[in-house]
Amino acid sequence: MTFTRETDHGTPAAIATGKSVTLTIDGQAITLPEGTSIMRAASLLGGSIPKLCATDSVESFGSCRLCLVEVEGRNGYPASCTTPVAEGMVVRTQTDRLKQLRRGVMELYISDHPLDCLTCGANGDCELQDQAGAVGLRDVRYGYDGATNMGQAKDQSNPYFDFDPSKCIVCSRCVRACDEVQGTFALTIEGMGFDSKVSASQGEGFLGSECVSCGACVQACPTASLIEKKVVEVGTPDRAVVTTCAYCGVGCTFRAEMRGEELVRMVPWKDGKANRGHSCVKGRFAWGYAQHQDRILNPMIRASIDEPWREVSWDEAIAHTASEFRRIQAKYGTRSIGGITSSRCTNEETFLVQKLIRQGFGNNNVDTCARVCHSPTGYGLSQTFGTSAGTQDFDSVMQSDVILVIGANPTDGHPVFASRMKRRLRQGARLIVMDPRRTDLVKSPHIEADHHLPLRPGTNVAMLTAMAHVIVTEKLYDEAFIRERCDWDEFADWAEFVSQPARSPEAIEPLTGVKADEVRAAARLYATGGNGAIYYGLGVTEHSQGSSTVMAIANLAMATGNVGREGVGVNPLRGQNNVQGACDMGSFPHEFSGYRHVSDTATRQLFERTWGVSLDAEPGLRIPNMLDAATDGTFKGLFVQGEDILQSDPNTHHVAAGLAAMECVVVQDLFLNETANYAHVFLPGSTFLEKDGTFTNAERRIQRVRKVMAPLNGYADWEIVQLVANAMGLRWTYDHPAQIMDEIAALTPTFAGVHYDRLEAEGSLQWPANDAAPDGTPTMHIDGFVRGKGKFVVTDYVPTDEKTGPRFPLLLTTGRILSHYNVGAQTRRTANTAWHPEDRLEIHPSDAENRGIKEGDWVALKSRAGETTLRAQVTERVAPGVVYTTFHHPETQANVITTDYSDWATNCPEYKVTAVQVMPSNGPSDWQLDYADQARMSRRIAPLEAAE
Amino acid sequence: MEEFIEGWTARHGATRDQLLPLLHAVQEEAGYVADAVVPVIARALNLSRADVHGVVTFYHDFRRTPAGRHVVKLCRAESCQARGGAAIEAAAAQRLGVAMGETRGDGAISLEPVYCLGLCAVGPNALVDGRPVARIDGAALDRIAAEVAA
Amino acid sequence: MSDENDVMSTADRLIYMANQIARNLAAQGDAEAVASTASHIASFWDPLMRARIVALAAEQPDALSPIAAQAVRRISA
Amino acid sequence: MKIYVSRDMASVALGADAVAQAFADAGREVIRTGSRGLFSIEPLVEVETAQGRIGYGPVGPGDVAAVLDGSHANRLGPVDQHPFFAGQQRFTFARCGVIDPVSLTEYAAQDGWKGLEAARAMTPQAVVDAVKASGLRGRGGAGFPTGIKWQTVLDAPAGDKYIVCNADEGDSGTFADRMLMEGDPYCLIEGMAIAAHAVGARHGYIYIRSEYPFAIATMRLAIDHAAHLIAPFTLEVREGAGAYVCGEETALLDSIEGKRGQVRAKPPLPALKGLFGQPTVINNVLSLAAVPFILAEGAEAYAAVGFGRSRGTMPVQLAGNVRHGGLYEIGFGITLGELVNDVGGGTASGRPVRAVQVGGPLGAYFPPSMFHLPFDYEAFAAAGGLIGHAGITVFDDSVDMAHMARFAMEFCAAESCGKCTPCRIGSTRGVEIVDRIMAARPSISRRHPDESQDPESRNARLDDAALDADFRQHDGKGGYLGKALYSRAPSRIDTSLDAQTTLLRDLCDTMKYGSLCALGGFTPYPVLSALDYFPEDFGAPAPLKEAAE
Repeated sequence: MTFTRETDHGTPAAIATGKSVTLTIDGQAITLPEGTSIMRAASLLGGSIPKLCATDSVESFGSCRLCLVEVEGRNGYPASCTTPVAEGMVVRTQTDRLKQLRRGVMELYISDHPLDCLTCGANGDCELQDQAGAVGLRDVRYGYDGATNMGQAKDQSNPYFDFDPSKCIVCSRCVRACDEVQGTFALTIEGMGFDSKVSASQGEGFLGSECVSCGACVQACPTASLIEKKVVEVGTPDRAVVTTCAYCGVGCTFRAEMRGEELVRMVPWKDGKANRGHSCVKGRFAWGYAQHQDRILNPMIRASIDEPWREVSWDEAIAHTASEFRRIQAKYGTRSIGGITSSRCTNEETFLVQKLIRQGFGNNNVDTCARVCHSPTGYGLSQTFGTSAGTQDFDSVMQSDVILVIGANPTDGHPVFASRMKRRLRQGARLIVMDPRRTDLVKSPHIEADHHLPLRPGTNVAMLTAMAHVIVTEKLYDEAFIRERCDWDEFADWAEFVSQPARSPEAIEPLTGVKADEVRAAARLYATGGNGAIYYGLGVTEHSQGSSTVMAIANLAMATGNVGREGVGVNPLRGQNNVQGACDMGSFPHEFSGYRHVSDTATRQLFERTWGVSLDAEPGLRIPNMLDAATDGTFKGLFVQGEDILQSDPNTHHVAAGLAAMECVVVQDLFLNETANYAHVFLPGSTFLEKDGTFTNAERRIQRVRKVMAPLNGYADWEIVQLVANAMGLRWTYDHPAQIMDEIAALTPTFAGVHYDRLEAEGSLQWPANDAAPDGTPTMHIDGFVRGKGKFVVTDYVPTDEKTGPRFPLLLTTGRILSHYNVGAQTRRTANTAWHPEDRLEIHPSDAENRGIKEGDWVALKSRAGETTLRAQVTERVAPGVVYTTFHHPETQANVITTDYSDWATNCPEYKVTAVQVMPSNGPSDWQLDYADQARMSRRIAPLEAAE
Repeated sequence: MEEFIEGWTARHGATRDQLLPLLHAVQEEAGYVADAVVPVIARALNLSRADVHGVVTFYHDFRRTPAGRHVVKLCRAESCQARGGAAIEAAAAQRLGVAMGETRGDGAISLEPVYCLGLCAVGPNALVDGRPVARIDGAALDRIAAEVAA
Repeated sequence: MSDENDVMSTADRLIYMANQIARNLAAQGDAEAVASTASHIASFWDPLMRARIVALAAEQPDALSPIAAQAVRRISA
Repeated sequence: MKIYVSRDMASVALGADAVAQAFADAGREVIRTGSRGLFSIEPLVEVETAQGRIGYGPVGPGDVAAVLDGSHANRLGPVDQHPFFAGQQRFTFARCGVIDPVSLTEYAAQDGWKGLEAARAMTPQAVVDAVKASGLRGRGGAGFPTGIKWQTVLDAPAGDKYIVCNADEGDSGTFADRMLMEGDPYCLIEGMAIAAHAVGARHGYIYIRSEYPFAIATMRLAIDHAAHLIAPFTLEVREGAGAYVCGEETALLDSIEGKRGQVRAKPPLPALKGLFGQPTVINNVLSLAAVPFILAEGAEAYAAVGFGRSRGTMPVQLAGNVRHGGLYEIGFGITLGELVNDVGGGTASGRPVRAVQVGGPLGAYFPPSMFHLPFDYEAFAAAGGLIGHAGITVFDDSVDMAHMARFAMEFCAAESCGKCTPCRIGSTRGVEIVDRIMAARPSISRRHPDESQDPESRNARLDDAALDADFRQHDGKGGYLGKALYSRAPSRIDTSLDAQTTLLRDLCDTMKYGSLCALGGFTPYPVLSALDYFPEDFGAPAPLKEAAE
């Protein structure tokens, strides 16, 4: 792909009303939807009216006055960006008079702009430069001796972009992008008149301001005023490759803009259907880890984990891996090894890893990191609706009237989707937030939840059942929907259960700590406020009742008829880029791709025929069970691709003990992660920039990942898996991931229509995509539930066994923050550390005061599982009795604290509820110091011999 | 100031359209809108700091630093100019010992431009600590200077 | 590592898991809950785990709740 | 024997409070009224007698005895027979200066609420039809038919609708809004209540500039008093914050919403998407205050007066260097010359009138050769000017029109909201260009007013020293408007008078046709009119017609 800029039609598409008008622009007739601007109409005709303040990501503004046109029968020269088309209108966009006016305006612009184009970072990629040429400006008669806004100091505080007010033309595009697109309102125009200037918060540096560094302002800037440092350093790009972000489950599409082999910037792609041209600080800027010096580029092996690593050739590493696995299986049995697939890797890679295990290892000991995040979603939605995925696309939120957010913090975890949601909220949608913490959605500039239900961690089921109680007892349910779409008898049983007085808001108030009135009001709003949409996150799943909570959510949606159309639904916000895909690809020990149980004979036979081996009909081990089995001595070898279970899985001591008990742990990753401290073979992985494949986002959207540069480590991850497989005697011959997808499509009915040529043609597809749904499925369950009738499941509230008491009086809950991603392996290796250099413990002022803890103090955090130390942040974001931390930094190791309690149905760990004590401390615990030593020892590397 | 703002919003509401009234109230109370108060106002009305900063800096009325103990707002608009306003403006600066738009070093007085007080047939006009004064001449300036000195 | 760290033994964990499943399905009524618990274990537990819980049920007759115990009996049949 | 003394801000600025206090101290019952509107007789004291209210003015606090015994030299006789008032057609200002502005009793006694009562007996559509039939056009400047605006809001789907009164009267030379709000606030309240009934609005705002503290206080008090009479309609005053541009209706709406007072692009029209995005009637004070008369006396009575398509009366304001400055309400059609010379009595300085600026800082400067122009929207537009808010600022022959052109640009620069480029950058460049022209022009012969002038004009003297001081203050570094307004010495460009004058005209063209709102768009009017009618002040030959005179 060569470098071409995306077309900018100047103003957004009109809101559809179904009516259209016909007009004439420069003699050409065009018919388009009413409400379209003249500017957009002209652009759609292939013309181009000069513009600077208009860009189609934000509403028209009308300030630059370059886009003036003539309209027959109208006085003056209306701005084409703010003037909508009208029936029969006759517009002229290129008359001599217009040229004269535009030149006059441009002459003014340039009279207050530095004349340093040749040395400017945006030279050749500057709208001001382009438009000055377009209007034919030759002379600035005002001279350059008058007043100017030049010579102001640059703000270089943001690690990724600079702000140079001297080059600013005060078009307000950045301010409007921050307001309209991102919804943070961090920018303003300071002052008035000639002195007007863009200001971050109160005229301070961007870094210290309210700016969240999403990049929307940089994207919107028509000049070099806001420009990526990298562009200044490397130069403007000369080619671009469209690909998919490898951070969260939103799945933003980016143009990777390259100069030669060097990545200059990641630019959100306007045609990306998940992100619609928006981005967050991670995807937009935090890709520097891909070239970080910590990346391991040579394979390494060692006989035991207390030895230094020895760099070896790929051949040796692969052969060693295969022989170790075969040796272990020969000694301890077929089921003594297994593997873990990665939600970070592509569908194709994930598919190959589980294929390696099922076909090559001969067992079903495959699991994936979804185990520890959304496995209850898979179970719960499959039980109730019949499919293990969210029901909507992201666009759907723009049709929602009431949004219920449960246990999710999208402004940090799913920022690009959160911006869409906030936009809808600013348009007037109502909001209910069910979360122990006062997240930004509860109240932040320009948005405020109608109801915040700050429940005690661990009481989701009680709360949702109480909402159901209100809906049923006040007869707010949608009887027609239920009768048509669900089993009425099952509903009746469920209704009888939830109607019991013990499940009323009043009865559960002592458990949840939330006022019954507030619960009743929230339930009424959800049931009666129009299109009700539920979005939920790990605050739902990571509990001992995670699966019950998912089913309770599904029950609410069915009871109120909020399934099966735009604007409603049940939507898990997926944590990782490809967690949906990893689940779809058969990463769980009990099922093949497409969620078909291994005991299903027809399915198994299909795979056996294709793969030419007989397959195990028994479910395999889940991750915690693998670790148990390892401790017990029956499980000896593990292949871990792209996941750091030591840091991310609960009860670090348990994980460490399991890993330490194995004879061969193979880690395939970019970096020597924490798990690698216990590994015997390290296979360097490739980044998403270095390979082809697909990711599937939270809306079931399958999108292409495209190779932008050659893998630094030599191989794409799928190639490495193929090498291992073939070394183990399998005969794989994939030349390209497209062939893997063809195999997936052939073996998986919901993916039957998914092929690379279609993805190329259409950009993306949402599964199911097959003969029944040739264009994919943006909204599920439209005419009926996938399982037939929607199933109401009685969800009893079974409290967790993790209880507070005198030793551990506080409840710890965990989560993540905008600038970092999960275990932080990537984001910690970028300048994102500028925002969040360490994990901190949020504690309520009263709890802090009781313990003599002040802001910034070191505190010891202790549970029955372990102890760590970190610094305190005293805040009312958390309720009294609740503390909160993130788990991005290995120095903190928050999972030393978390316990091995887990969801009853899926063993998803109960990260969100741990009874803890917090006490003042002097610094890192002994364990942390020991661990740091051990990690240092474990990471010693003996380089490859020069001769090799 | 936090308490004042809390009390004010409790009485008048905390919607965005209360921003100008609140800024007037804060300035009335404290004499100016300190940068440090902006975050408090932003929180009170659920706005960003940037929102409030943009508004504070847009309007001539809002001060980010304290004014002098006395404030003389002298009209510079056409009708007063037609009646000798330019000369009075120069004389006022000299007589009061402070340049237009500035506060005197001793903090006694701020001389500020205003564009029309609506007393256009009797100029040149001024507001002296909020009190309207018409037909300003040398004698009037002397009286003002004496008031300020007192 | 601290000796007070509380890590369940594999046997304890299997018993805990079986009881937890049973407890969460109990609201369906005893008969239904036994069937569901048995089916859940059959669907999601690997053969060694199933064999182990059957053995544990015999070794520690009181460790399993009545529903869990019946379910385990059913899968061992 | 009641004594009437104005509480109008202009009267107070001239000492009315001390006068009123003196009468009160003398044991007299003093009624504070609005101003009658002639400021050369303020402070005006009216004494209630059997022959009517006998006026004395100007009066000082030491004049109590002379007034009470009728011997005061400034006895004016019955005030309503004074020629300045006798010639007026006071439809809107009938009560102003006559009654205690916040007395509900006096308002009711003087036909107050008659219009609202009539309106409430009519359907909303009938009210709108009456306003249409009256021919009332927006008095804020643009002259858009008020009834059509109301019709749009009436036709918008029911829901939250607002009535917004634009009382951000920032134009120099205008004070009618202020006088009405201070002198007859219920008239405005009644007009707004009628508007609310007509379009189905429940709440209204009066946005008053902060430079009008008296009007703000009076309106707030009046709203409190009248709340029960206009209910369920509710009203509140919002105080501006010193931004002239907020007189532009969309900037005003943003300001009420708590935003920077930046101009919005239109469409959408405020009538459809106005305050808080809801259908909004936004009218000037005088437009709304004309409505009670129209409803009470009938649309025909209002429309019977006027000229061409400009129907009804216009409260004209005579300001600046004028002998009889004040408010003069009269039917459209009176000529500019009649207003300046006959009503206003020429300049206060006694020197020849050289220029009048009509319509505030964005209005054109006209020489006496244009005094035949009838006061009429269309006639003024055709002559390259605008009526605006009907303020007329008179200048005598000491005025330097290049300086006034410079000031027009300077004012635009000081008050530009900064949104659109022609205004934001152009106004500053305009100042710089005029500076170059003034530096390059041959020195002009200053017209010194001699010292023995009317006492009112003793300050209306522009001597060289004052001018120089003015420029010194403006030279380059800082000044109070900062670097934005004052250029450094130009170099590298053609600074000849011809080149700079051409550039100034080109800049005016860009601003006039390119600006987003009237601030940038109309600033060229005073600049170009000064260039056209007074070229000699810009170093060019005087126009032939003046030479011929």
